Amino acid sequence: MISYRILAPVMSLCMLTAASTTTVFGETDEESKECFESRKDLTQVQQREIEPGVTNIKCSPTTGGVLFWSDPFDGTIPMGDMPVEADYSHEEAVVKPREPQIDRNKLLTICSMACHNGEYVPWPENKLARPLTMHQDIVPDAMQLKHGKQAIWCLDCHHAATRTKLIDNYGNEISFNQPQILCGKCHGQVYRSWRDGIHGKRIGMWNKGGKKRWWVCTECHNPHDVQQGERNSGFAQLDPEPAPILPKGMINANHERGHGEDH
Amino acid sequence: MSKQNNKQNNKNSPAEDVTRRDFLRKAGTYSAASLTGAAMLLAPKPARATKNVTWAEHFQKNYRLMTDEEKKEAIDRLVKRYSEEFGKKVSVDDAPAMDGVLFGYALNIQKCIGCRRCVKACVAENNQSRGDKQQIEWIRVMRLEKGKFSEGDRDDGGYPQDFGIQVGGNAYKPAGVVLEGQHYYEADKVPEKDAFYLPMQCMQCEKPPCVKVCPVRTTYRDPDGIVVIDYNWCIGCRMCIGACPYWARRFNWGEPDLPAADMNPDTHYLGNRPRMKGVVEKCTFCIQRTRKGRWTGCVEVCPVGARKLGNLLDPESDVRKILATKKVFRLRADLNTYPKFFYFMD
Amino acid sequence: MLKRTIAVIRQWLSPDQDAQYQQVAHKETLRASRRGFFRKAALGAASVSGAAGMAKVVVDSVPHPDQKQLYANDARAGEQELAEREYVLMSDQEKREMVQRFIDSYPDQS
Amino acid sequence: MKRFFQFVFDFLRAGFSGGVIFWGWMLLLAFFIMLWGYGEYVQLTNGMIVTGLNDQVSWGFYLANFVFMVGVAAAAVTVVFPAYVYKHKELHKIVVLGEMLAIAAVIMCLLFVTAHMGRPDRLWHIFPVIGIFNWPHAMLTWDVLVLTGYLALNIIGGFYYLYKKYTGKPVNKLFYLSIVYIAIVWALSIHTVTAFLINTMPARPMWFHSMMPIKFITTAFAAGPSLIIIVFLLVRKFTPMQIADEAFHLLSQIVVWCLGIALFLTLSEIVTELYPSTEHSLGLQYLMFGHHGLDALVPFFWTAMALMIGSFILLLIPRVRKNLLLLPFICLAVFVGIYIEKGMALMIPGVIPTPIGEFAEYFPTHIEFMIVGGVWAIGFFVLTVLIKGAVGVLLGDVRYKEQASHTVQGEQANAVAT
Repeated sequence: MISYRILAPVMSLCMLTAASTTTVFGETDEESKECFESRKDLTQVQQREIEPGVTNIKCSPTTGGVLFWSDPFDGTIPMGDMPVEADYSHEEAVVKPREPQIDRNKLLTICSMACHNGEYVPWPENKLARPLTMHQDIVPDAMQLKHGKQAIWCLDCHHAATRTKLIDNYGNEISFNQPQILCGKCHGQVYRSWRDGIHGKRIGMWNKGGKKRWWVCTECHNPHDVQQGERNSGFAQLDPEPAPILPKGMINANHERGHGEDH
Repeated sequence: MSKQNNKQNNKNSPAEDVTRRDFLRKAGTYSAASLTGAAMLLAPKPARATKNVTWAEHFQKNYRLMTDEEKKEAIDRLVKRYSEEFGKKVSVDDAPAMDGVLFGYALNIQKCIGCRRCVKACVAENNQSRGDKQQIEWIRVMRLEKGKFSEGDRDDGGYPQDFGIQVGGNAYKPAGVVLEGQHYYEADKVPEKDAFYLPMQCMQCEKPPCVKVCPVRTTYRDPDGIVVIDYNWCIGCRMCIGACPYWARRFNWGEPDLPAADMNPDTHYLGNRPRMKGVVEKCTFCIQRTRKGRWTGCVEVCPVGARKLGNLLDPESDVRKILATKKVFRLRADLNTYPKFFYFMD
Repeated sequence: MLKRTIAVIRQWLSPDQDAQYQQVAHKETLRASRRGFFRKAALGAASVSGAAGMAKVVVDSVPHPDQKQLYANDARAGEQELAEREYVLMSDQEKREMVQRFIDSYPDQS
Repeated sequence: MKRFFQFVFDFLRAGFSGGVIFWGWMLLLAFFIMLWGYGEYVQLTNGMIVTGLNDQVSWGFYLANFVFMVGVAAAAVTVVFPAYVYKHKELHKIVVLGEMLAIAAVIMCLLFVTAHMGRPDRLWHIFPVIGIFNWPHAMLTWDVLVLTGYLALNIIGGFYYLYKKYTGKPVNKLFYLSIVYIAIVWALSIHTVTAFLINTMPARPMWFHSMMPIKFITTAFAAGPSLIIIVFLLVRKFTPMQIADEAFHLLSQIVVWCLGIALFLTLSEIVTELYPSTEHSLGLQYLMFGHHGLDALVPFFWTAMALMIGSFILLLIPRVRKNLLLLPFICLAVFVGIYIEKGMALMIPGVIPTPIGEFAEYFPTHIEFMIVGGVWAIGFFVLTVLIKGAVGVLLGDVRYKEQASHTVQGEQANAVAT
């Protein structure tokens, strides 16, 4: 029994390494370009040719951000039901599944299988914060979680037993593909304006009744640090696209820098 | 021009000017050089959209006055020409305005992080000229500094200009929007802590001053509220550039530089079809998309979802909801052009 | 109601006096159980308010978390800045009228 | 009809005849006209990218010259008006020369506008019937109307008078005077409309004030007569045409008063803009003091002011004003000062900063200089020919003879010119 307890995680870890290495090699072999939609590294898209000379996306050569979707609904799944009646119930609403992004290489599945199986790491008894022995790398400030002004902690959102799922207040499982159900529990106002299309982002057809791809919370915000520190913009910093070329006759734009100082 | 010529001459001269002896002696070097030169010549060059303009195209009527047949002829001509020049199947749409639609645009100024992705996406979508010689961008993002004009600074620092006498208090407090910011900011990462950003583009005014000043009515307002330009009718007088209070119009100073590979083949006659030199162009709310029901390029790529487009006649649309519930302002509202581009705050 | 509250307080302050008072006032009509209930209620109320007060003192004495300050400083900074720049916000009426104007003039213009 | 062709032929013959100085002058002009041809060719083939213009500064050197030349064209009225309204005898004799100047100036205006256009090959779009003429909405269509109308009025009026003089028949006073009076009002209209062209755009606050038309007219009536004085002095020197001193005195008086009013208006504008110093004054501030190191226009502005104020003070002194040796140089100073002040110093800060506050500096390229210089050369070329022809007719040297042989006339004209 003891031996099995030790063996299982080791084996899983081997599986994990194998899985990750194969994907890494796979990527290099294809030599395809990977771009990000909104959050760098967490909203990745592969660029590929869909017709001769036409790619599914166009990417910025400088920052790698997606500039153009040939098909805005590429790789999406139906958004699923929402607890409240809203506009989208009359329209086709799709989302891009978050699981492949968060759970690239199926790591989370392995987590559940290997360690967080209730045996190797026992089920936590409550949601209180406690010192973490591992995973400080995943969420660096886990002990002073930026989200929720330190009133919440990992297991308020993450499922204690099923690591591939989130939970709501009642302990029901929520898919990573539908974080809005979880976020909406606290951020009701934002949730409502998101549902109305005022907050957040949708792409596809603007017209009433047209198909829309809805962007879910975690496609733009980092749930572990929504405010993003002192800048408090709600968004992680990105590389900006290059500035426009200076007009003819101008050597630099120094004249517009340093306003206020020389007054 | 002569400079450019000289440059080109210099580039070509090693292959042309060599004497026979030199040629024999340095054959190896030069053959390599000329091979690269030939490669450069053969390499796909930016297509010239006005290479094969026919007389028929040159003498066609103003788009608005064309009959349906004439429109079809004009579009067929363009499809043929563009497809040849860009080496791909180009479609030129002539979709008229949808019934019961009036486009309005809203931008959340608190959300904008100044990443300029909308600017580049617009270029990718709308076939603007790019490159070092002539870069046309329809969207301009301005970086405004926070806190430079705080109340305290004004009181203590006195008059910001060198001349004049400060008479105390807030005598200098400017009224309305002072668009004094950086157009050419180069940040490592955005958003910066001490800045916010103000993107600007064509506001599709209900009473567009640019339309009024056009001497040949090549630019006009379509029923869905989009101000469009018939590029084939524009005489390039640039009155509209002078009249636009939002600096939204751009001019093709030279032949547009549009690489065939990057060309977006999905075009509209009044929108993103390749332009020729000497005509004015501007944002059309991606008419080739919006008239088919799709969101504009800038709305789709904004990584923070700050941009919203909707039908002002539909009370359920995003824009109407924003107008109803948010704090909204317009730039230069005092000029009474009724811009349909709204900035809002949460 | 006020009388009764005062009675409760008196009762809590001096149970003996209270007894006298009660006797005088109500001629031994109050039963022991009822008296006990009042006493309990009084004690409960006092302890609750006391605890609340204590909690308030404790909470107030604790320095504000950084986050709160940050929020005050930064979350409103944008708004404040925008207000200082005096973007002229549209009033509700202005917005309504503008939209109405758009709607009214829709079919006419072209 | 034959008589009319004879007139055209004789007029041109008289215009194109002269001595060494004349041909040297014409050759010099021809050289610049060739440069113009080259510049136009380069600009037409490559687009306006060969100019220093860009989206920030989309109106530049061409339009600056255009605005100035409209003023010069309008200024012909300073000769015509006193001659006919106040029956000024001396000016009456030379009024046709003023009209010739107007013709040359309007031709220059049209060439400048053509050079400014991005697609001159589509110019026909603006013609009524075959194109669309957005009248009365677009101010530019008004400008086209008044300019072509003014050109027509001057050609008809001037050449009608010369033709009658040439044939020796009496002038139909009703016809001629009505043309003259219409032209007087029209001259004011061309400059007013040109002012409206740029001051009806709230997007450009520096131009957006109602003082623009009157300022245009006063500067035009200072710069125009200055040029006329110089031209008339040259005419007096190089042709047997008699122009009385009195005419110059009247013209120099017009110059000094209009210059004074122009300076006053400029001062008013500066005070009005700079006292409150709103963002609407950024253009003027840029012009006068530069903006964070961008100060290409600053020396030009102060030079122009110095020239204008200096010559104004000099012209106020009657003895200086009446000194016909000194006068042309002062007039040149006025002309140059106003050329700067009303040309580049008006056009460029109007578009800088852009409506959204961007500053950019503008430097005309050599192509622009070639074209502008060439158009000036064309203007002087036309003016020389017209004035020589007109002088010939006015002096009676060129006149219609039933059986005259052309050679005799030609020799006569030659004799006259040399």
